[in-house]
Amino acid sequence: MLSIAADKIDSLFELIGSKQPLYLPVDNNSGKADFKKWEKGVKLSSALKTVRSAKDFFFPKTEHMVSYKVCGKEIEVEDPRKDVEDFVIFGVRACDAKGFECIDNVYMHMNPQDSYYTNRREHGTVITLACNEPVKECFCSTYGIDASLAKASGDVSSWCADGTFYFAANTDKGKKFLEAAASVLKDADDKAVEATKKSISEKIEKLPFAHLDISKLGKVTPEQMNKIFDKDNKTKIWEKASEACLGCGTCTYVCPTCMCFDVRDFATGTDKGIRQVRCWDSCMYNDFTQMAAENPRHTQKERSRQRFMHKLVYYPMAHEGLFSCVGCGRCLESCPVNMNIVKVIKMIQEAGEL
Amino acid sequence: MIMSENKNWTPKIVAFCCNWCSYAGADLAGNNRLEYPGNVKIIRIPCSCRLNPLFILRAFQRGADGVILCGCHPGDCHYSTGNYFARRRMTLLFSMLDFLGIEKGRTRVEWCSAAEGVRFAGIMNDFVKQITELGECKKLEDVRCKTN
Amino acid sequence: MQDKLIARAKELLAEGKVQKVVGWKKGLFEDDITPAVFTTAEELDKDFVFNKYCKANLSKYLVKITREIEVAKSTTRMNNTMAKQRDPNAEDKPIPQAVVLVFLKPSDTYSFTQLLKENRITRGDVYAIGVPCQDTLDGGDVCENCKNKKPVSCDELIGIEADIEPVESARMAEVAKLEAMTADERDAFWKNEFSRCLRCNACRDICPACTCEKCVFDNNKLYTSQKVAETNFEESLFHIIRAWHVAGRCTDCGECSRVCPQHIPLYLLNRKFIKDINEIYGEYQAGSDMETKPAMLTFNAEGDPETTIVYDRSHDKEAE
Amino acid sequence: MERIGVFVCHCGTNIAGTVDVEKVAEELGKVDGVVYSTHYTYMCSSAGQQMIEDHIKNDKLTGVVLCSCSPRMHEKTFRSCAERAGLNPFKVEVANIREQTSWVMKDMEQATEKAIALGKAAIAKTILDTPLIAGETPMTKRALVIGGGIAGITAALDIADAGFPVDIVEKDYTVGGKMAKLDKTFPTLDCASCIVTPKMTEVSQNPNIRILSASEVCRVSGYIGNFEIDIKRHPRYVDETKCTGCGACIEKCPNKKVPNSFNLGLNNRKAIDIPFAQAVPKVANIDATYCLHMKGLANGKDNVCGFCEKACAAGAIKFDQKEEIITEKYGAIIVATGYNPISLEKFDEYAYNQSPDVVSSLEFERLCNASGPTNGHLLRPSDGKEPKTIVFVQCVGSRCSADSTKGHEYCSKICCMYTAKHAILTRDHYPDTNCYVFYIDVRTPGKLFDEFYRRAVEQYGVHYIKGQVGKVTPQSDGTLDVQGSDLILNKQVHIKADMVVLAASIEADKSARPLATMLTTSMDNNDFFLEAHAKLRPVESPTAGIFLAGCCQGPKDIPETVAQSSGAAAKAICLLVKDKLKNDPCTANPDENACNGCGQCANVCPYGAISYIDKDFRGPNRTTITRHVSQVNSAMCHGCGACTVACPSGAMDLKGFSNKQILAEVDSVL
Repeated sequence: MLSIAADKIDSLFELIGSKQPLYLPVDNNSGKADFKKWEKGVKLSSALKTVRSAKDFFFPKTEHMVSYKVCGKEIEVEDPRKDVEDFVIFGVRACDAKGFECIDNVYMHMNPQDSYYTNRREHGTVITLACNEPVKECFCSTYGIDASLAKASGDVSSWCADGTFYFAANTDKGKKFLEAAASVLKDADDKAVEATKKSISEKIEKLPFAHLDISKLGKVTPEQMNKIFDKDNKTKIWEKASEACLGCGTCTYVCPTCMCFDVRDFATGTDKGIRQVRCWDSCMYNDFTQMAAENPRHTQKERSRQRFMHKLVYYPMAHEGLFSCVGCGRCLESCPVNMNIVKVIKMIQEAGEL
Repeated sequence: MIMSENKNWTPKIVAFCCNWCSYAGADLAGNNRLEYPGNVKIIRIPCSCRLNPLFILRAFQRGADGVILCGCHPGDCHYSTGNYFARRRMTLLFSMLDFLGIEKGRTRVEWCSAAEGVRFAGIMNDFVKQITELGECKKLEDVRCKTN
Repeated sequence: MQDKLIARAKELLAEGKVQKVVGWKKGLFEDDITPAVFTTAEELDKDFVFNKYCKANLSKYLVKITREIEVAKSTTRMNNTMAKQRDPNAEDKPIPQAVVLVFLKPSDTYSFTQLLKENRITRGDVYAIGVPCQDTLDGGDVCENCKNKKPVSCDELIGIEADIEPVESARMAEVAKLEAMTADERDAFWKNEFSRCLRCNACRDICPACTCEKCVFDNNKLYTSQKVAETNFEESLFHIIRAWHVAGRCTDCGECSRVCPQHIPLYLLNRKFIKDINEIYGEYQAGSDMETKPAMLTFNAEGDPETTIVYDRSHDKEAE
Repeated sequence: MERIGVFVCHCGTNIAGTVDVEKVAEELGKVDGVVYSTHYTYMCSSAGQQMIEDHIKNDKLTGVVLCSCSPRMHEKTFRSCAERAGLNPFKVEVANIREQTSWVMKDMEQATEKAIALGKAAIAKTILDTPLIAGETPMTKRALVIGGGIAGITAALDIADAGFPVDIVEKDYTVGGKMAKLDKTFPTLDCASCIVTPKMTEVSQNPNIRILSASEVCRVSGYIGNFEIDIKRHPRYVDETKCTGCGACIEKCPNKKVPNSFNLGLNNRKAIDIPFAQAVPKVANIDATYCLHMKGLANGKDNVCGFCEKACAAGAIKFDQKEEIITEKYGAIIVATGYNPISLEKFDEYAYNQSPDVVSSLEFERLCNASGPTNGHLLRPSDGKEPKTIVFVQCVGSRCSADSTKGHEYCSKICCMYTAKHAILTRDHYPDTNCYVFYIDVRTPGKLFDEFYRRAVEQYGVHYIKGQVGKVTPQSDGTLDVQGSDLILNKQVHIKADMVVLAASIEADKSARPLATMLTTSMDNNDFFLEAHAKLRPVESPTAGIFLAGCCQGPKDIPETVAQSSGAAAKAICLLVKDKLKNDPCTANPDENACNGCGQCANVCPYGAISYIDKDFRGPNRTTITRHVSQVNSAMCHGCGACTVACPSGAMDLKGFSNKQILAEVDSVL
């Protein structure tokens, strides 16, 4: 285990940040925090969570995929892909780190592989940071995610305890990072870290949603599935869950596991060709799944059902019980109408069925 | 890299002209062989009230450095009231652009009749001069459209 | 107050005057209140709340709910017509009638009126009760400097007077502060604000003035359709056009900035338009009545200044 | 896939002298969608046009781009050329490389570059051009004239003369309007009645004209060529078809105390009466508020009075007559609602309310008129004596400051002249009566007008005082003290007058604004109807098919009114002679699926071309939704595009200048 005094942390950032891009949570002028590229003078935020999750680094809001240009009868194709330079993200929370796993399953571990995503993933070193002060919206423990980082998370796990940052490498990339930072780090025992882990675990146990009942979720039988899609489904969960929904994309855009995108063409000018770009999309939008004839999801009810069912049922069924929700609580904080996945889980619990 | 240092830079200007007065005024400027720079590109619209703010923003996005709207003089609109609406709309839009920090003077409205060929050429020369002084439009550019 | 509202809602439900109630519903914590539709006394007793966290402006929900009511009517009418075509003696099914009760805070009533003015809500389908805004409502600048204290277009008022003098507020102070900056400072200010924008559309989707059947940014038939912004031009474009489309229609309810997950002060854009309209074309409050035409739908041939007024009156420090 | 042909014109050396036409043709030939590109000396020549036609046919072109002179010059030429070759004329666009390029530039390289850019814009626009077909609407060959004054009469006679049926809707019991009330007309001093009453008779005898007196327009729907109008006919309690106008009923009527509105209340009439001897239609009318029988009926008694009924040999009296609404279709409408003098109630300083001897000019006309209350003897209303001193006050309610709450900013135009007339007539008939005129300016532009005014001053000795009257105070001896300022002598003056005549400002008739709302035509701030174009279309309203005559459009004198009326009639006739109306296809076009029904577009339409309909839309799961959506009447739309910008959802677009087209042009020129 390696350590550095909290008041010296800037020297670590300088050491790393001067060699490669280093991103860390920084306070912005709206009173919240966002990941920002390190430069001299940039201070690590004390906020628990950034507004946007760390998925941006691997799955950015928009991404230039390819360009076309017509020259007479010829079409010129430009591929903007090139190797991303190595970069480091510092201060990722356990929930966000788990979120990468959810996206990896789809973009990296399935065929075909998403080369844009994989490229970034391979070059990014993730340094997680334990959550000393989890808040009431946090419910990562429901999914067995450990915010105290007792379980390895990211390439390097880190803790801040008693005015000192502690680091432990989990992967080769992590080891390389610690080696590179060796000059400012010193060896330390794990006593303070263990105490912090314990204190975090105790705090988490006291959170209101530490152990939401998700026993009915994760998988459903075909009969249950039929029932969910039956028009006369009496439970009305989805009507209730969606009645206030505005159909905005806030929840999906702040979510660490939402990974849907749209591909759009942008004409840069008559002669200058077409730029194909992918950008985040949201299943809450009314043009999501829009097809030539119509959109099979007519109302917000179907769209909400899709979102929550995907997170809590469809995704786990396809990925060995892994939920596509990491309990980060961002949607609890950001939803304009305060409708969120915890409320839905509770509704399902109360209704006794989906 | 810094484009404004480019000696060859000349401003790109889009002029939206209403069909009945200003476009005819431009024609008259031509008839009288009154010169104005070729980087003023005129787009014909039926009336100044046809000008959607989107067209202006689109012009800036695609690399225009200045946008000017020319219509009939107040009271002379072919459709009787079109330019009054245009005037209000553009006042509010320009004020908003100013509020967002876009340099004043990149947008302009001028009333020019079909008889004012001299005036039309004068306006265009003046506007080109003004935009040349302001330099390249940076605040409303879309970097994707600047390449190439 | 909460008990009074519940009691009145139950009464109206029991009398059959209304079939649905749009109100605020208890959340997981004290402050995460969700707009909800109640149909029974039990639901009201169980979940209806009215406290200082009931910030949501419910008027926009009426667009959706009254449309449901109208769909039921239209569908029955259509089915009756079709039945008549098959069998001229077919009996008409009765047209289903329904009324929804809504609770509106004074400021919300302006949005409601504006929606009525624009034919987005069928008036007959709504029973509107004006309720006071909770004094401790901590909505920041938007709330503190709210001008719309006098309820309009309500069928009934509870706990609030019909005639409240409009208060003169310092609501334009923040706008004026920005106006006093240099153009470059303003540019930097907004670029920084917009750079955080996620394009989640929360501002648009909560906005009671944004009720287009199809928003220009979603309509793939138009050239404007756009999702997440790729460049800062696109970030600005969305916010300029959105502010433009609600100019003269925005009641200054401030929902856009309240719901912004990135805390972008979008209300400043709307207030800028309001300020300009008031200063150049005369005081106008959207949604204060059903008749007055907003500034951009009318003109004064002689009285309107030329567009150069923008620059003449600009407080820009870079004196030219 | 579009197949565009590009034709670059040299225009002799006009273009080719400055623009490298060969290069333009070559570069544009490379643009996506272009299948043929060429250049030629004179595209507009018959050889050039033949060339275009041949290529349209042989190369199966779907669009044609001309790089030539201004589209204002030859767009029509090239469009008809395309049409001859079987191509929709609206698939032709012109890039202006002469007026906007070769003629305003000297540098060949730059000019060529600009020509290419403009050509590309035209190509981009053409690709997005949709073939447009001009619609046709049938024409109802009948005109409606609203208002039966001299303006309405003139217009109706002209239209009837052209062979079309005309209805005149007049809210009074007789046509003739204000002119029938006048005594003499300036500057010729011929008798107004002698001119207008033959016209009235002509109207009543013209088989093409129907007079609907005591009637008002109460609903308007439809549009040019196809207006549908509801006309409310107020009861006059006399059957128009039976009444012979003999006057027997009037003789027998016992109630003599009914204010005579024709004489502006200066004297009384009977409860049943004919407005004046030459009234058209010459039919009696009963004033229901004064008629004893009618009052009796209201109290449940049916046996009161009824002398008129007994006296009428024709059996025309109809106490039970009811208001009636008739609906008619018209192809064109002429609005001639005229004017009224401003109400003088507000002008306390002139003591109009305090003394009967302070009269308006129109009242003065009646006092001078042989058929008036005094049979043409100028007598003071208070005591019936001849006035020895008369003060005329000009500009009462005219030319007020902008913030005035009482009057109008505009000049009423006719007051200077009729006041000179009044003064001359007075001095002519009563040479020992002194006439004073307080004026701000004397405005006499018009044929023989200034000569007339000078006659008043020089020949008739009328005292003109430049200045305004501050106060008129009735004195105990029955005279009026007129206190005014003489700006030339720069002193206050007091005149002891027997009568004061106020030149009351002309106002649009009160019925004009509600009528304008029904007709969806525009009005100015003074409630005068707005003309389609102040200079070029002064007799047309911006709303197609509606024409303006007389003072409803602004203050005018009689010859101007008559001239405008004939002009309006000519415009209406131009319409009525057509069997069908061809519409310009470049009109606004709403996408009803995206339409919110919010009404923004209709608010800015100067032509009233936008209306809202409730339309059924099919929704998911077999549902129907009736939505309020906007609909553009292409016969009324002129294609300005104001609505397209007002529409927040982008549902409104303009054919021929669509959003996509303009954006594509912007993209191309940059």
